[in-house]
Amino acid sequence: MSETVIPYMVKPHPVTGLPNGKLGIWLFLASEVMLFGALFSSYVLIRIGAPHWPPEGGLSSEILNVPLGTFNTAVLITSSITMVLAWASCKMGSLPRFKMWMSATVFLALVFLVVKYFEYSDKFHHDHFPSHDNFFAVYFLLTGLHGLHIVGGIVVNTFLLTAGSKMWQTDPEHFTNRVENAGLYWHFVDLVWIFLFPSLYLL
Amino acid sequence: MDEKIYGWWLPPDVSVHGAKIDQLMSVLHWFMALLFIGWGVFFVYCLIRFRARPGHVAMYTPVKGIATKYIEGFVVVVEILLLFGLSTPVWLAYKNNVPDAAKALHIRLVAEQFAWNFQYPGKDGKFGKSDPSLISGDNPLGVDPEDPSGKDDLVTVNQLHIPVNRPVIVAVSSKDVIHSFNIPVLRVKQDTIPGQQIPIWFEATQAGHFELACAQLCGLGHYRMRADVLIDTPEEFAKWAAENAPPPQEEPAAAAPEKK
Amino acid sequence: MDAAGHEDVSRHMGKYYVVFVALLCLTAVTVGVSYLHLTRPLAITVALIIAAVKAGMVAAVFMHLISEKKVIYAVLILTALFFALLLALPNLTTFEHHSGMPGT
Amino acid sequence: MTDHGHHELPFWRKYIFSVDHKVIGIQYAVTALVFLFFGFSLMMLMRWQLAYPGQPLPVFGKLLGETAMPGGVMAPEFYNQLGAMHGTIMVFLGVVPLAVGGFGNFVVPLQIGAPDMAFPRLNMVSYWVFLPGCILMLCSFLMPGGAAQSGWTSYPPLSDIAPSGQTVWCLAMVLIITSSLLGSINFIVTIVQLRAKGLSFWRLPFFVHAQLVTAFLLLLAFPPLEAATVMQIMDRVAGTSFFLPSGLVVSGEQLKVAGGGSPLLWQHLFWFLAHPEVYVLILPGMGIVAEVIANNTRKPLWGYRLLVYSVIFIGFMSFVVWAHHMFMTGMGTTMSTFFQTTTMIISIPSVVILTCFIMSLYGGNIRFTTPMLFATAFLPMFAIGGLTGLPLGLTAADIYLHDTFYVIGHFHYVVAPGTLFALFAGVYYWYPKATGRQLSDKLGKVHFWLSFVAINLVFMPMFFQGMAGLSRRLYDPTVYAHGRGVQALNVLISWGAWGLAIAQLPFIINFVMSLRAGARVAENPWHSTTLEWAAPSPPGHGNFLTEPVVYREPYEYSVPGKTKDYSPQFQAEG
Repeated sequence: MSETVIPYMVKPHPVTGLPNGKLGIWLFLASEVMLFGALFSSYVLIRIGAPHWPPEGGLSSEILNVPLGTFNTAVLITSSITMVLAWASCKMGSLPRFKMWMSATVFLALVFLVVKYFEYSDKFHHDHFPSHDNFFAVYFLLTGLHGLHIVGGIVVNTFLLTAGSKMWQTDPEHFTNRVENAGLYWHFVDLVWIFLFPSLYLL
Repeated sequence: MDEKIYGWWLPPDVSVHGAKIDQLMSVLHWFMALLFIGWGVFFVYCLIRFRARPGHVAMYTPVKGIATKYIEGFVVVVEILLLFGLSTPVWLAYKNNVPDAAKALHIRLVAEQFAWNFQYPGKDGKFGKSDPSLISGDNPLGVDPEDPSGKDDLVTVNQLHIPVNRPVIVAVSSKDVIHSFNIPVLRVKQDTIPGQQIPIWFEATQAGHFELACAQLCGLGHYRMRADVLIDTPEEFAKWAAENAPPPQEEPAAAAPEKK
Repeated sequence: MDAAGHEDVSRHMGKYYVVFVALLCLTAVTVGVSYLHLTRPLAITVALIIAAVKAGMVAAVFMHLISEKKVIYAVLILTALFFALLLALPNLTTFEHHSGMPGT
Repeated sequence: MTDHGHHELPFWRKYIFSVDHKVIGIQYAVTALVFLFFGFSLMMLMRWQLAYPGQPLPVFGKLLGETAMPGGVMAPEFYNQLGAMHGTIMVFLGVVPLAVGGFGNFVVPLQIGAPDMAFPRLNMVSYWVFLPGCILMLCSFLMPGGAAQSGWTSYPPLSDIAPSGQTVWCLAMVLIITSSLLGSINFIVTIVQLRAKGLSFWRLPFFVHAQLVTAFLLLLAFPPLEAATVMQIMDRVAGTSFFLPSGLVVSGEQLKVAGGGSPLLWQHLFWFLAHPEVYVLILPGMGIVAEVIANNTRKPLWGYRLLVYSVIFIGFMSFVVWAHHMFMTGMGTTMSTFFQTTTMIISIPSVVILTCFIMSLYGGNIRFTTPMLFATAFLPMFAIGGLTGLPLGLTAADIYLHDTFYVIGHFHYVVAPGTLFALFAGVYYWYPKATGRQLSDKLGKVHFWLSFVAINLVFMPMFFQGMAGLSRRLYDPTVYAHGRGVQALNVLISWGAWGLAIAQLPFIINFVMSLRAGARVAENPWHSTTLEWAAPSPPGHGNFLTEPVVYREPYEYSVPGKTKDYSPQFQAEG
């Protein structure tokens, strides 16, 4: 840690009322909104431009496995609530409860990835690679990048669960802020999936 | 090539719609020169008058900016005038009034990496269907041989013949990458986007031999993607069309220049 | 949520569970609606409204945007504006009917 | 770097993986300067081919190998590689890192009285994501088929079917974009959260306002290009066709891709970034010019609030003008009129800013130090750059001028004598603060006058080439009659460009020599008023010896009734 003490790392700024980390994570989420905005804009543009969608006929809900997608949505929503409970446990000063809920969140995230693995391998099995047509290209692009963000979330949450939790002894409030920021990121990833699921699977 | 000595300003304009563009360009550049010289004089004046010298002290209280408000107001007003008075009408007039389809000569252009393929409809006035799968060395546009209306179509490479004083509509497209159909003297520029057919129209007012230069980077041959633009008198155009029409297969093709 | 004390957080616990259940129900609803095979524009609007409601709940309750500071609202409104522009302008430009000849 | 504060930090932690914003700022600045000179030399090679098409390059021709320069004569694809890499390196690896990474990192925390950036480790990470991005970008040259060669704009389908150097370009861009993204978060949080006591929003120096708006542009405009670059990588590697329409036939055979994509989608996403990007290039430059003008006219800036409102308004408008780069792609009349109108609107704040700067000269006591020379020259040069944007912004005139050398003249006047002169002013102005030693004023003036003359020799003739209708990016302009008509100008421009390279020698010598031989300076050599001059030169770890407190506006010069002609923000009384 550098010797210089940066003000408002933990205590909120008197005027803005925010610790640095929270403003930082919200700015990061703003840039993520623009990233997924570009992806959705491209999806809309390619879809309107296509003579018919999906290009090879049929319905998106026939090509993509809607029940599995619905299950995945439920998994992510559940991981959102466990994330909030993990943060609440920190607020209420109980590290063990935090560890329980956070492991649940990480577990659910892994379940989500495993389900994605099955979906992807099923498509590869049917020779539906991204190059097959633009429907699959957009599907793999959007869910792929979203999946990468899930992996990023898992890495951060696992860190907070393991090495990061040592900070609980020295500076619990700083640790709680970190959990809150990780939570904000995680809810955002869930929020993106809430839009991804209907637009890809159902429409 | 009509070797023209290119002076400091625009090359001569041989199109109907070009005059308006040149007028906009000169008004714009006079406005820019006026602003730049006005600014420049005041700028140099300030540098000289307020340079540091013994006994000279800077003014703390800012000088009232009445003059600047008027100048900026003037700039805003002129820009609005330029925008809605000159540029938008010229653009809308050019883009919206499509020449009368019957009177105009239709040409289909398919640009490719490093050549321009022009297709003329021939006497029947109809283009033969074309399909990318049929494209080959001697059939650059992939015109369907069985299609009757394609029989008399005339395909030229890197040579654009257009009649003078007659509107021409060119549907520009591309086979591979983005090129740009650009004839400076006709004040015409249109990116050729693969997968799209974009119409561009113009009317030449003067016969001559000019050139077409690709204006969008399209690979290592971009610099030599040149075509000759020959603006012919109606007789020359008819003679050229007759001479180069494809050999008639069954019915003898009368060599009369096509009249709509 | 600033450094609220222990009791303040527990008061909100109930709300989290309510939102959790609501999200699951809305997911079921949106899937259910998709089986009705509505006409395309109607299906899109319904699905987007449901998704927006769900997203709103996640943002407001889980991400505590209900009681957030002004600076965050400013950043988010700015981002929402440019998000809308990014969605609208490319599509408006690409699909505006070209003046002139058909078949373009 | 004298280091009284650093206890026993090992060398690699203090200089290589440092978390001190000043060390990181210098790392960015030096990397950027090296890349600016490298990008410049790529252009000098191109100028040979443009001035003497097809003739072998005397000395360097042999060194670059047979594929690039067969028999010393430049191959067309190598010319395209040089063009694409010149643009990419100068913008993404040169000006942005120098303006935002170098000056932003070094000066902003000092100017707001902060001990360091809000997230020091994130700051270090963003440099160490940026550097591999640069090295990866250079590796693009080593790929079979050469470097990226579809222009710095990389329009598909050309970029989708280009050799493998383009994929490396995309990967390098992803790294550079991620670095800028992380950096912008750091800047915004630092400026919002870590301002010194008494430093309200309206007491911030204009340089900090410019950097704040620039950080928001980077934060919100870069991600769409990151998405587009990922899509291009998938197009090139995974065989998708986001940007490839159906029925493409490339060199005779049908392209075996699914098709259905739209080449214009890339242009929309690219220019959605690239227009805010060009404001990212100019705004820090405007910030530096404001600082230097205020300091050297010894009077407050004229219309400080007007300047801040204008810079914020530019920030907003820069997100809705991008399609003026696409007027010729067959846009409909409604949208082209919309973008033409927004482009005219965005020219107003630039006029306001320029007017405020010129009015700041009025009533001053102007000292023509080297930074002031560069800042003063910025004004007319940026005026030419801005004014020549008008014909390009109006669709009717753009029909003729689009993609000609007029465009090259326009944006180079804004970037070269505009931004680069402002950045040179910044280097001369803050070099004493960064190193504790003064750059030689004599060498500085030589550098200025040589560069000023040479730079106008290079870019002014381009307007006339553009008027003649000469298209840009042509390997050999003499293929065309209008090219032959203005070929003499090409020779003039090339000699101007090589002269401009020689004009940089005094700067390089001055920069390196003054590290040891420059005159030592105290905290405030320029008698300036902003906070960075309260810290020692060079500032140690933690920047300020005592916590700075701000008492007044940023540019309180020549306050009547005061003994000194400057009243620094950090001093209680005059």
